[in-house]
Formats: sequence, C-alpha cells, structure tokens
Amino acid sequence: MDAPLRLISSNPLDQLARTVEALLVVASAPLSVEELAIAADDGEERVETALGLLAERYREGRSGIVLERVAGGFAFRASRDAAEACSRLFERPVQRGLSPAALETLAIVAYLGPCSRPEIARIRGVAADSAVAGLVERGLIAEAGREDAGGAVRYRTTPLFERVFGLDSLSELPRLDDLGDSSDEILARLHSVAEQRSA
Amino acid sequence: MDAPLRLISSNPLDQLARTVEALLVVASAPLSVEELAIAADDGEERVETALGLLAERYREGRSGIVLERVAGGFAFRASRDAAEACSRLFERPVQRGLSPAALETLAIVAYLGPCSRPEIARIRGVAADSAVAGLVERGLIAEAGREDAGGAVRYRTTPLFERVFGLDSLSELPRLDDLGDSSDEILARLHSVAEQRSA
Amino acid sequence: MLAVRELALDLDAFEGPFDLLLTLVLKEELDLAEVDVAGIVLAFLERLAENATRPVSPAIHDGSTDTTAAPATSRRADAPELDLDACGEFLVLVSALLELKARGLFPDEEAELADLEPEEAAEELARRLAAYRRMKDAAGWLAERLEAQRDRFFRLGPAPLAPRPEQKLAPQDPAGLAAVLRVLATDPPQLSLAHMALRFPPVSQFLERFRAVLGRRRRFDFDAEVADLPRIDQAVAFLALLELRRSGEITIDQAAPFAPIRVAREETVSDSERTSTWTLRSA
Repeated sequence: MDAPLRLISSNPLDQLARTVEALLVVASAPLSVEELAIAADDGEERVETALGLLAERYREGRSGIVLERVAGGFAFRASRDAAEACSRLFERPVQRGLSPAALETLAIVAYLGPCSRPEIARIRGVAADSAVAGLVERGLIAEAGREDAGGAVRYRTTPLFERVFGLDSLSELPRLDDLGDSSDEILARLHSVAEQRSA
Repeated sequence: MDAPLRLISSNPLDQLARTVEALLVVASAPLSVEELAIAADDGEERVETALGLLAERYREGRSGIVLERVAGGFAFRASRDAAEACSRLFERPVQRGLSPAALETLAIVAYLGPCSRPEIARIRGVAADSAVAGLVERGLIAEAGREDAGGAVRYRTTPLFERVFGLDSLSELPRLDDLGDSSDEILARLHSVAEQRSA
Repeated sequence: MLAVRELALDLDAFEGPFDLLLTLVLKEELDLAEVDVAGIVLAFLERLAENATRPVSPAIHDGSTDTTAAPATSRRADAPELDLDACGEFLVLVSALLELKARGLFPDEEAELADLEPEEAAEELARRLAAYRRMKDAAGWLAERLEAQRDRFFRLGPAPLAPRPEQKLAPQDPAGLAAVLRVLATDPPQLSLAHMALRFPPVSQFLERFRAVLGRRRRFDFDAEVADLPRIDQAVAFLALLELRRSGEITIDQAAPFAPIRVAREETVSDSERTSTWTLRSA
C-alpha cells in the first residue's frame, strides 16, 4: 500500500489515530484496516500503527470504551466493568405498549385476516411500512403468502400475538357487531370512512 | 436523587466517568442525565460532574470522538476534523438537501406539531402528502396519534430530527415572532400599492 | 421600463390598471374569486412580448445566451433590465393574489371573512399570509442549519458490539384492538375541503416540478413540458419559470416571440443555494 510522503508530514500519526477513532465511533459494524485506510486516505500500515496507539488508550481497566479486534475488523465496545450498567440500560423493562400506528395495524390484521401493506395503508390513510416492519420484528405478525401470484405480501397474526393479548384464538377477540355482521362488512365500512377522510 | 454513601467510596468519579463513556459508546440514541444515572446506579449530580470531565477529554481539536449535548441528552459523534474521512464511509441521514416542500412541512410540524396533513396543507396551500411521506421515511417526523375519532393522523418531529439539525430541543428553534414579516408589514405593503394609485 | 402597476387589464370582471384591481380586491369591492388571475398573467406576457419586440426580437431575454441574429450588445442595451425588474415586481404582486385566491377557496374561511368589515378582512388576509411567510422563513432557517451541520457525523442504529435489547412487550388488552378499529370506522368529524386549494395550483408546485425535471435533464422545452396542462396551470407554470430565472437557477431562451421557450439548468448554482433561495415572495 502506498503511503505518500506528504501524508506523513501533513497527517501525523496522532491525527490519523483521531480520524480512526472518529470513524469507529460512527460505524455500526466493525471496520477493517482496509476500510479505515480508504476512509482516512492513508496507508494500511500506518492505520495499523494508529490502531495500536488506540488499543493502548482504549483498553480494559483504563477506559470505559474498549477497542476490540473482531472477525470483521475493529470496533468499540463497552468495558467489562460497565457490563452491569449496560445491561441496566438495555434491559430496562419495556413497559411501553404499542404505538398508535402499531396498534391500528395490528387490529386490522387481527380482525380482517391476512392483509397486505397497501391494504392496511388504504384503511389507515397513511403508509404502514414502518408499523408493519416493527410488528414483524417483534414477532406479532408474520408473512402469510401473497395476494395473488406476484401480488403484495400479506400478513397474519402469530401465536405470540395471541399470548401477548391473552387469547386462545382469534375467535376470542372482542366482538365488533356494532360495525358489521361479517369481516367483509366491516372492511367495506372501513374503506368508505377512509375515502371520506382522504376526500 | 439519592446517591448512597457506599457508591461514593466504591465508585469514585473517575470510575463513574468510565461507566458513562461505556454507556454512551453503546447507546443508539442520545442518553439523558436521568437515563445515565439510572443505568450507572448513581446520582444525577455526580453524573453531570462526570459528563463535565468527559466533555473536557472528548472535545473538538483534542479527540476524534466528541461528546455533544443534543436532543435532550448526551451522545458521542465524530470530530469535525474527521468529517471528510467519515463522508467517504458513511452517509448522513439527510445527505442530500431536503426539497423546499419538505423543509416547509418540517418547519410546520416542528413549530405547530403534532399536526395533520390537512393542517399542513391548509397553511401551505398545497397538498403535503408526498412531503410528509418522505419525512416519515427519513425518520425526521413520526406519527403521533389521530386528531379525533376518525380524524387524520397527526405528526411530530422525532429525536432524530433534533440530532440531525444539532438541536438540544425544539425550544432552540428561532421564535416565530422573529421570523417573516408581521401581518402589519404585509398589510402596509399591500396598501402602499393602493395608496400610490390614489396619490 | 414596463410599469406593472399600470398594466392595463381587460378581464371579464374588471377593466383597468393592475393596481386599481389590487385596491378593489383589498377593499373587497371586487371578489377575487371572480378575477381571472390567468388573464392578468396573459396580459402581462403580452405586454412583455410587445416591449421586447419593439427594440429587438426576443420575447424573453437571457443575458448569457444569444439565439437571435441581432447583435448581443444592442439587445443587452435595450431590453434585459426591463424584463427582470418588471417580472420581479409582477411576481410579488401576482403571487400575493394567487395565495389570497387559493385561500379564498376554502368555503368556511370565506364565510368567516364575509362577516368582517373590509379593513378587517384585509387584516385577516395579511395575518394568514404572515403565518405562511413565517413558516417559509423557518424552512429557510432549517436549510441553513442543516448546511451548517454537514460535518457532524454520528452513528445511526445500534453500536456494533452492543447487546441487543430484548423487546419484551407487557401483556396487552384485546379491548384496545377493538377500540382502535372502532375509531377507524368512525366517520370523520367534518369533510375536509383542503384539496379545494389545489384547483388553483401554487407557484411552488411548479418550482418543485421544474427542479425535478432539471435534476434529470440539463435542459427542457417549456411548451412541451406543460402541453398537457390546463391553461391556468400553464400560466402559473410560467410564473415559476420566471422565479427560477430570477434566483439564477436556470437560463431561458426563446428564438422569437411565441417560439418554444427553452429552459436550461444554470450549473453554477449549488444544491444548498438552491434550497435556500427558492422562497417565493408572496406579498
């Protein structure tokens, strides 16, 4: 790897180390020496030397931030001394319920059966992409085939959903007789309201 | 906040500072003093003192990692000196300038939020649907419930908005009274046209 | 120099100079809903073409391009300042009218205003314009702020070696699901007529549209671009064109009066300048 002379003069090792630590604190995945060298516009050998300096500064017992060499390259992690504090940070009981957007999306999927994102968006009057993604990630809904060949993916509720809501099955959902006799009727009503809302 | 005596002895300020830096390096969003104190199991005042120590160590010109106060909390970011290197590897959340429509919509939500698409359209005189969808997708605004039963979804700005725009809170936005011309001025200007006519 | 205020208008609802029209509108002696704003724009364009053809040929000038047989020097001496100054003033006044008219199309607001004395109505209109202007200024402030934050990089998303937080959900009540669906099935409180404003497109809509086109292509043919639009939209689109020219984002040339208008991106304007200088003066 070429490390032109001008870099050695204009970019002393200490400055390179600062650049590397900056890159590492912004990265959301480990960075390889090569990636660091390209980003810092410097040579790989010099980057390794800078990493050596940083490893000395950011090590167990000396700093709360620790530089770790992992499979994909280098990354910062929390020191072991701070493990307890970190677990308190991450394991704070999430008593937070579901967001209004998530709850609406979940209600639509639970009551109206397998439903695609465009369908949910149509009923809600706003895009449902992030709400759907969030519910899938939490395991409350899951993919259930496509509308037609090549159509949009549909979603249904999961057994976890039933557990969280204390239901033995979807038939135990509170009745919505006031809205319609069948899910088709309810759906038609929701569509007509959605149209009025967007008119 | 209670800071039991045992902590003062078993957890000197230097160690607390290390715990705080560990928490900040793993957090995925700015942490408030309260959140840091709960995770570190220490007092808020002591956490603030520790943050003062860290701010001195992690500051522009001295370190590649910089501690900043933003979005109602504290977070690490890359130093400005490393911006060029960072730009080779990462995208800022709003890399490209926002369109005028998006900026206007963002301003309305930031000042008047939570507010709905019809409200935004009313002020701008143009439908705001695509601007709103774009801002939601970028994570700068998010849903905040509905106006009334059956009403339109309302939106508010997100902590990411504050972070991207480098604001500690929405109160740092310029006062509305200091923006634009007063209605008196606009009225005067409209009338001046009429007066010149009769003069 | 073409004096916009003296622009003679011959419309269905009004005949006389432009500033008298404004006066009557402000005094509410003339209902803006009755006024054909497109007609005003067309009258202005005709005057513009008239004035421009007298000294030399082109209807619209752009100092940087020369597409006519006339020597560039004589053309510059005679016409360009006329176009830009007059266009600027015209834009300010007409965009104010456009906004007032667009807002007048909200029936409930119209009713509100009808109850007011003429002077109060003018104050109310000025108040609404001011509210809008504040938001435009706030948008400008945000644009500057964003630019100033360009070199602040921070991590988005989780840290590489951080523990994955467990997203445990507390037990939920199924009644909540039924409740939100009932809310979704409730008729909206009142029919929103916000879309009425769209019948009269604001200039900003075309600013955005043309910027998008120029993002993809370096130049385009204005006439072809608006060929499918109703006449009033074409007139508003032309205003947007003038505004883009005023802010230095485009160059415009036209071989002869009523010949196709060619629009080209001005390369010297950076993205950031573009986002901060777009604001259309509205009053």
